[in-house]
Amino acid sequence: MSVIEAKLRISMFSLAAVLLIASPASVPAAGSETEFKVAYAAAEAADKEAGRLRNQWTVTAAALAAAKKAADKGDFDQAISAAKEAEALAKASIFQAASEKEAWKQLQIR
Amino acid sequence: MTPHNRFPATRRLILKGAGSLALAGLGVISFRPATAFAAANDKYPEDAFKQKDAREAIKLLYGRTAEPSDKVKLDAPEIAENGAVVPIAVTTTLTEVTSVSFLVPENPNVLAAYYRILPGTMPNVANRLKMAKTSNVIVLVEAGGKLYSATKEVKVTVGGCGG
Amino acid sequence: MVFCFTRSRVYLAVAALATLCATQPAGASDKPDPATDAKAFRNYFVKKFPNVKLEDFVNGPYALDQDMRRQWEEKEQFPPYEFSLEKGKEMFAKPFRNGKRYADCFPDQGIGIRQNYPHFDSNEGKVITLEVALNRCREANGEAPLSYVDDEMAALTAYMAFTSRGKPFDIKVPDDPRALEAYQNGKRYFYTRRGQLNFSCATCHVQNPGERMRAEVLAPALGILNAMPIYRSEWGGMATISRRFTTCNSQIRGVPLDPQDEDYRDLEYFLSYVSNGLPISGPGARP
Amino acid sequence: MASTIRVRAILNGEITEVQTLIQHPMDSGFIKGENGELTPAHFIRELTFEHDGRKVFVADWGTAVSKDPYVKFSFKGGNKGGDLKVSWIDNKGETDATIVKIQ
Repeated sequence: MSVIEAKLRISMFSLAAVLLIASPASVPAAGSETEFKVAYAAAEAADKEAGRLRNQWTVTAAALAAAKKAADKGDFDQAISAAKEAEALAKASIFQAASEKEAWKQLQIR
Repeated sequence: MTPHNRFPATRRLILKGAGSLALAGLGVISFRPATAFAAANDKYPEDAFKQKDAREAIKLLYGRTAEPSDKVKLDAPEIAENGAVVPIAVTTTLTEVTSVSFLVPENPNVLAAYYRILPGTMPNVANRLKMAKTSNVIVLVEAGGKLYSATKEVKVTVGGCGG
Repeated sequence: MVFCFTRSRVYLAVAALATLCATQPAGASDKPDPATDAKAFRNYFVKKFPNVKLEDFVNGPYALDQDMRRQWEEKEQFPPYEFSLEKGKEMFAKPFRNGKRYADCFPDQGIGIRQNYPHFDSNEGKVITLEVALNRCREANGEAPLSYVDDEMAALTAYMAFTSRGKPFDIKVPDDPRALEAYQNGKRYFYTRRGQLNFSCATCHVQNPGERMRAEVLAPALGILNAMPIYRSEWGGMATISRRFTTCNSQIRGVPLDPQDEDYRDLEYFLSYVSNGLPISGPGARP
Repeated sequence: MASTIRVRAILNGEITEVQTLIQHPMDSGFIKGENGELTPAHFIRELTFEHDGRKVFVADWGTAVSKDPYVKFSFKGGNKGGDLKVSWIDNKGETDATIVKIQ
């Protein structure tokens, strides 16, 4: 790990602001197509909102694509899990955009 | 393909006539005078460029091993700013230099470049080479029928968010 | 890898920062003051790198690392952007189908004017970058616009930068609320964290220039645009300012905006302004 | 089409310093292109320098020479205004040549 990576890591975590989003670790039954569609639509809506805020993440798009791919193959467990990850990522990006609205001012040189 | 046919020196000698070929065929390559070698090195060393192993490439190119020499100065960076373009140069105080070559043992093919130094040309060459990863760089200088070398390690790391 | 977020369930490590750290006094700091900003910006880098001459900041990482500087100087003997520069010169001189040329679209025939871009267009109320001006010139003369991220745009801007080498950046923020707003928007963009890595432009180029990010030495933000466009060895080709901005965004896992989006134009406006007084050195070569 | 070869040949005392930059992809054959397939090797094999008809320097290159390759060398016996011919041939049989005056 380079100096900068270490520094950044420390600075970020020292903010005591780590947002952990627990994944739905246990899914009781095999996921259905309907369940997937709901999860996917939610993820897409959140990503669209991030887009409106001009703050989409590439990883969200990647998770959405993975969800679609899994669904096309009929693997709805996988598809739902990827869609939920996409939604979580999109929501994190929305949160980032909202908090940065003011937070950027902390960084400026003055 | 027999080992002898893969030997570029052999192929070069073919151009010089049957007598030389016979000598080469007997495996007495070191008997050739240095001047003959220099005069003969006018063909693209195809096989040497395909080698994965430095010793093998050197053997194919020169038919001999090199000895390290402090008269050969290899100029290369400690850390390559980018492996795609690594400036590397050699200067030497040796005389009667007939060729200079650069090898990067960790590259897929170890031989990078082979320069024929013709009479009147200085034995100083600078070029830019690709390096796949951290590796020694070896420069070989052929002078007066002997082979000298210098080696330096160049660190290569991948690119990223920089510039 | 920087921050191994991949399979972990840590999505974003910024979070409640706004509430935790929002101790900044409101008021005065919110009013744009470009002149004061530029002074502070310059002082920050001069203090951080006391051994670097001011005009040397335009050489980016080469101002900070001796081993890299030697490699660069070696390459500058016959720089890799030479072909692009020549192509740009030819393109610039070649008439459009209507007989007009690029030169007809610019003050001083387009020679030695790079340092004045971007400028604020009071009629339009927007920032006009050199890349935008070049495409507008093409369109006004019936030619299709060039891609902002491709070689032809790089070649044209390389040539125009070359004719301005040594001339200090001279960006004006006129006393016009729209210009101040554009400037402030560019500044906001520069300092705003984005992407999954939660980096702003400033994270790399203000807080950590001179540090190695994996292989590379990060360039200081001061003077960073003076060398544009650049030949990047990593890409084996030329990079326009547009290409540099969009790539930076995707490297931190953010979806880039369209090249020459207003935010990017404002960003270029801000970054150029705070480098006022430093000489144009483009086209440049970078790792 | 402009020449792919840029040459600077400068006489200093009795030594002529020659620098050359050539526009060539120098594809190694080990790198995947945008389509995800390996780009076939495409590289200059031989680069020859002749001064007034006499060979002074020959470069034999493999795939590890950088894109848009550069080489610098110097030789004795050059004269101001003398011709320096530079020519290359690559592994696909493509060639280019140029003649410059020594400065």
